[in-house]
Amino acid sequence: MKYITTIGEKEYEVEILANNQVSVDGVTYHVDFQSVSGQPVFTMLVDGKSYEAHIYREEDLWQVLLRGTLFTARVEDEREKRLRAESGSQAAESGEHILKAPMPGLVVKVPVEEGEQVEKGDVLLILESMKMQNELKAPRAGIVRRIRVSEGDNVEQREALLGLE
Amino acid sequence: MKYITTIGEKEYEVEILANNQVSVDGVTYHVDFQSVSGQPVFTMLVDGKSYEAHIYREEDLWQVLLRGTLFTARVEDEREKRLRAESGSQAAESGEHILKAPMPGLVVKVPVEEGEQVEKGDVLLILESMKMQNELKAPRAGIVRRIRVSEGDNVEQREALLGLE
Amino acid sequence: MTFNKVLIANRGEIAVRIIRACHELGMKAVAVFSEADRKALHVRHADEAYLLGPAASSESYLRMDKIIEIAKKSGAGAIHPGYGFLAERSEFAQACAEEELAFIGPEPSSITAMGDKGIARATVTDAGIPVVPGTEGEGSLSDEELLKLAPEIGFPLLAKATAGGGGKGMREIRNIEEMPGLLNAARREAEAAFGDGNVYLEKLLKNARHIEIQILADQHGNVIHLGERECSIQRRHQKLLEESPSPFINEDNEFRERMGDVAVRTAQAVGYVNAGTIEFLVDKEKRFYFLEMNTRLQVEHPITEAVTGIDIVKEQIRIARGRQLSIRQEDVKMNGWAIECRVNAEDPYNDFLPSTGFITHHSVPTGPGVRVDTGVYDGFEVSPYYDSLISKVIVWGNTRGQAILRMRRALEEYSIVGVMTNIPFHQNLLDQTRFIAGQFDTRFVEERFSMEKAEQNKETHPEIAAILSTLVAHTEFERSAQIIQRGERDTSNWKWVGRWERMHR
Amino acid sequence: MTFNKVLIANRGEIAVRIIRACHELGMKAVAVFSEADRKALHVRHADEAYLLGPAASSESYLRMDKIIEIAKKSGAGAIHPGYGFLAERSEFAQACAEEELAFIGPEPSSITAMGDKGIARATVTDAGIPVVPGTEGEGSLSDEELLKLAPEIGFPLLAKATAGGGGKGMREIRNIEEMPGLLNAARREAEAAFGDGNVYLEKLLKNARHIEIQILADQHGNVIHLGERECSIQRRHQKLLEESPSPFINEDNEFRERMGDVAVRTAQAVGYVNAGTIEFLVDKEKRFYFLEMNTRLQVEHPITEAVTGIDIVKEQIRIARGRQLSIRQEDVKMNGWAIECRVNAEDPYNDFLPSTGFITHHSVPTGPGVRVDTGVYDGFEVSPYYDSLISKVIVWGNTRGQAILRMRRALEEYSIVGVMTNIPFHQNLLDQTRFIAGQFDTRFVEERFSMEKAEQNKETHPEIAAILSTLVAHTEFERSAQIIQRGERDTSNWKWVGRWERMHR
Repeated sequence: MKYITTIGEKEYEVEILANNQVSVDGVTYHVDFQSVSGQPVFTMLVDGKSYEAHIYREEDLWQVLLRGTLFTARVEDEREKRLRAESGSQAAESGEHILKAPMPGLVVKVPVEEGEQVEKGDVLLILESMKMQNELKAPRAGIVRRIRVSEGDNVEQREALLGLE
Repeated sequence: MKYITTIGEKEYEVEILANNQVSVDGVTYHVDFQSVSGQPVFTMLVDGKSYEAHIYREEDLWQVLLRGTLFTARVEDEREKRLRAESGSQAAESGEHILKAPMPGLVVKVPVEEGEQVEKGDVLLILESMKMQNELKAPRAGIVRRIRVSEGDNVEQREALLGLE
Repeated sequence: MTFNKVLIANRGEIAVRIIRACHELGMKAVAVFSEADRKALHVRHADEAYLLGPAASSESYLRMDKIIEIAKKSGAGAIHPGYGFLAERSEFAQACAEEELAFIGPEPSSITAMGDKGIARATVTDAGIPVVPGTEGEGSLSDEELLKLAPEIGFPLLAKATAGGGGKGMREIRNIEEMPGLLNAARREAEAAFGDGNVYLEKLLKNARHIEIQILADQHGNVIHLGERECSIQRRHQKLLEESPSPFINEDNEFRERMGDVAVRTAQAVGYVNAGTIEFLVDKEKRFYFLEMNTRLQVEHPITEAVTGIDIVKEQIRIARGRQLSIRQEDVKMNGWAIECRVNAEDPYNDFLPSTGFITHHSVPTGPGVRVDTGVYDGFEVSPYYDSLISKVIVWGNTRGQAILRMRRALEEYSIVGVMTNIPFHQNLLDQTRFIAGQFDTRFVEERFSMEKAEQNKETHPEIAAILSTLVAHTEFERSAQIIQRGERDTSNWKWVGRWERMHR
Repeated sequence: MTFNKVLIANRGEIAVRIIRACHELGMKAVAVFSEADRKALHVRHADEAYLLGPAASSESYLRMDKIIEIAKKSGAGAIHPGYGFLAERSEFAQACAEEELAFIGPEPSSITAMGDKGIARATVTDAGIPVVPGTEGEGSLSDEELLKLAPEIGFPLLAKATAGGGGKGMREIRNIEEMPGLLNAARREAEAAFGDGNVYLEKLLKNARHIEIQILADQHGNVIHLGERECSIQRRHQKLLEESPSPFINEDNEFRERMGDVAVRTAQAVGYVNAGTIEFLVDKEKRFYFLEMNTRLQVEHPITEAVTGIDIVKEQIRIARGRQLSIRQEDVKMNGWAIECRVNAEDPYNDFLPSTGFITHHSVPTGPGVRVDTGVYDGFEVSPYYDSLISKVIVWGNTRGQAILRMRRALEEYSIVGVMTNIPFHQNLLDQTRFIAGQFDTRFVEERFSMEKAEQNKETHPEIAAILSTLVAHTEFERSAQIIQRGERDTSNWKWVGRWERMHR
């Protein structure tokens, strides 16, 4: 089975072969890959080197925490990649980014208004949780659309807060 | 629901009442009983006192490890208890005790023979496991019957080894 | 006072820490808990435990009346407040005294004297102790008055909440123009956090370190100090990593003694009893200025325990029982080096936003020289109601270098699944040349550190991550294909459950 | 020799311990493992890991050839043997030397000299060191010869395997009549355990203590000792609990130095290099006799680390690299008190029979002064192939009393589910008056202790156990009733899986 796995800007062609072998960009490795007691903790021996990682799914991406570094990986087969590439080129321009609550909390402030132009890094909302005031910032420039919460609202984790167009 | 719970020689009449109340031999306690993250670890508050215990089932008995002491409890409703009392009085006399392997291992010696009279505490079998020679002793006096293993046999955990009549 | 049962008016790791001290002294420990904490470790480890109320602190851990009532009912003779919550509320200490419960902490008057930052600064100034130049001890000043005083002190300045702590109601002011707006913001935040909108001004020292001195004082007039802790590694005025000794002081015992003497005098100036900490700002020229006094046990107390061998919590209890200190100043020896990393449920890759959820897996580092203080375990929920501290990893080594190496291996062993943690932040920090060289001030993390920059020069293994993610994705894909196939054929629920179990074993 | 990568020829807690030392020295660690140990902690923590073979030790951890081959292949420059397995096989040390791999232990000649108990006794006697009277150094004696010598030494006697260790091939002989039979049994056991049926006789000392001295020796002729460990708490010659210092020696520094000097001389008599331990029997009159020397790291080394602050494994590696010892004798200070409890997978309520199975839950005690060394974790299988040691709990306290109290609270916190452990044994032992008073000898556990007796005088809570067991039984009963009901109605597998998950969350 052949996959294209993207980490950051770099694409890796990963092929899963028989007999515990995996090839990455044409180089073949002997891999002993095991889940540790059913947890998202994995141990892998690659040609004798021992690695341990925590691997979680986050929507259609994989988060790999390996030796203190977090990698975000997209794993696709060739068909999936082609499909995404075709649809993605349009979506990137017109897509609305939905800001979601990363944790449950209390909305203490919404310093932006609908229709307002914001820059990357501008504070869109302040959420109080775990005795902290947490600033949720714009991941990119855009125009604020559909603010769905007001100051004083309690929100759930992953609740949609506002859109950025 | 009313139960008769036997620990050692002592019987407790335990009744589970409404509103987190339990009565033991007529005395009522307020009980907050919780399993900790799905493990056989339990936390219980009894009138404010905090207890933590590991509780396992072993055949028809419950093993309760509480503050460093192991209790073996039999929990029955009245019907069960009556039935057991009736059948038990005969069984106790004629019953054959089956010695089972407490762990997997290698039979290194069977120092008894079929038909031999043994006393409580006599060594019936030596089982090697975890780099130790473990002596399995007679839990009571009796006559050895049906030795099912020989020296050099590998046995599984709980495998029947011999009978004691 | 004599007592053999202690109520701990707190939760989390510090409640567990105090229960341990009680048990090691052969005393009973009474826990209190909110509805969210029924299965928390402090409830499970205590001898007795009583419900306070709903999850919100105001309805549980801040309910003085209920806590005192439970203490009386359970026969506890003393209350340990831990840190946070009621620890620095003089009215709570007062209420304990009135109910003849030993408060394991200072007298209410000491808490009051140090609680108002303005009064505290005036008090220690009177005792001849240097403070950072500012509007100390002038009571509640209006914006107008502050604007007038500001140029006299000189910019940059810090506006700080009079009732404050923990970075709340604090603003940096660079010039007179931005001052009115920032004062306004600071007052609003202070009002929200402490119910008191008063602020004062303090000169912002450049390249300063935050170094604090642990003191112990008994009821018989003995006051000693246990050396310093270096706490300059902060982010938004929240400490993240502490060490003892300070690499800035290190072998300069004469300087250590000078700071220690001043700390002891500060405690004496307010008739202090029990454990406390005097925080100083120290500039490059080794001038030091009183910042504030924390009239309670601190999060970072274990590093002092590691280098001195003194159990601070046990000493606190001894002191509250009226005993003499078990050590004299000349017996206090700092041996080796200790570092503490605060492990918080927050995402260092996403602006340190807090992370909540169930901890499905918690495997702590162990072995030589490693201590972990925590209140969580497998299956525990990190809720949004309380602070984000999951645990503290404390290591001891013969030298600072050995302690750093040991901390690295401990963090590498530490495995927490279910919430994001700042462990990668600590790992990156411990790799920084300037950190290793001990060259940092309180602005280091905010001004000179970023996760991205730190990971640029690190040997990482993206191709291994690619293999891992692909294998997990592949396994998931194969499994779901299989489940669909099986689901079509299989009708028995029981078989299903069995399979599910095997899969997740 | 210079090396930066170490192969650890062992498994379990000691392999993990050694990996930690390597990492804290900035060195790479190479693990080897049997098929049963693929997911063991030492494999997971190592930088590299290679399969040796099937589970049985003879096909894996005892395969010298494979281990050396892996060392060469992986570029490891040194091998640490841990304890057990190949640690005291001089031919392994020799093979390492021939392949130019540093053996982190003594020279082959020292292992040989101390490995044959008869030769060892002769060697130290020549150096003027007292040994327990017996047939020392007379080579292989026949039954006839032993029967003739026995009355000269005097009964009671111990027959011990010449190649022995760990209580195997050992028999107590009370009189000449039972001697032939017991000799026979001892020879048979020795033959089975060590492939050598030779035994020797030793006088059985009454009321003796087992006290041992840790030594360190570098390649430059420096030999120091790190004080003693008290190891009299044994069962069938297996140590269960150790402490340092010994309550029998305690403040008698002059006696400690005398034993230490003899230990150093013993090491010097065989040109010893690296870490080793000299075991003594000590009688009531403080006469002490050489028992044997363990030419390796010992299970109980952490208690010495706790009181001296010296990392013995790091020192071992330093020594093997040709460095000088980092401490001099006069710098060794014993500070406070340390106790170790060995936590074994065995059932103290059933004649200490070993217990195997999956550890479904493993929550270790933490907090001040507590160290846990272990190789297990949630989901790990305790297999019948290897020894039953799950972990070691080591505590440090200012005094012996504080250490005992701390150990009690640590054991109370310790939670292991899935296999039976001897934790209740330790808890009962720590409550014994004679133990607390420090009045015990090597026969204490077998002759003066029983779980039943210990629990007679203990405050237990049978009525609480009754409530708990009834509630669990009741819940099970209700649940199974519910499952049957639901099973009738419910046809969707997916809902089932969801429910099962929720139930087991």
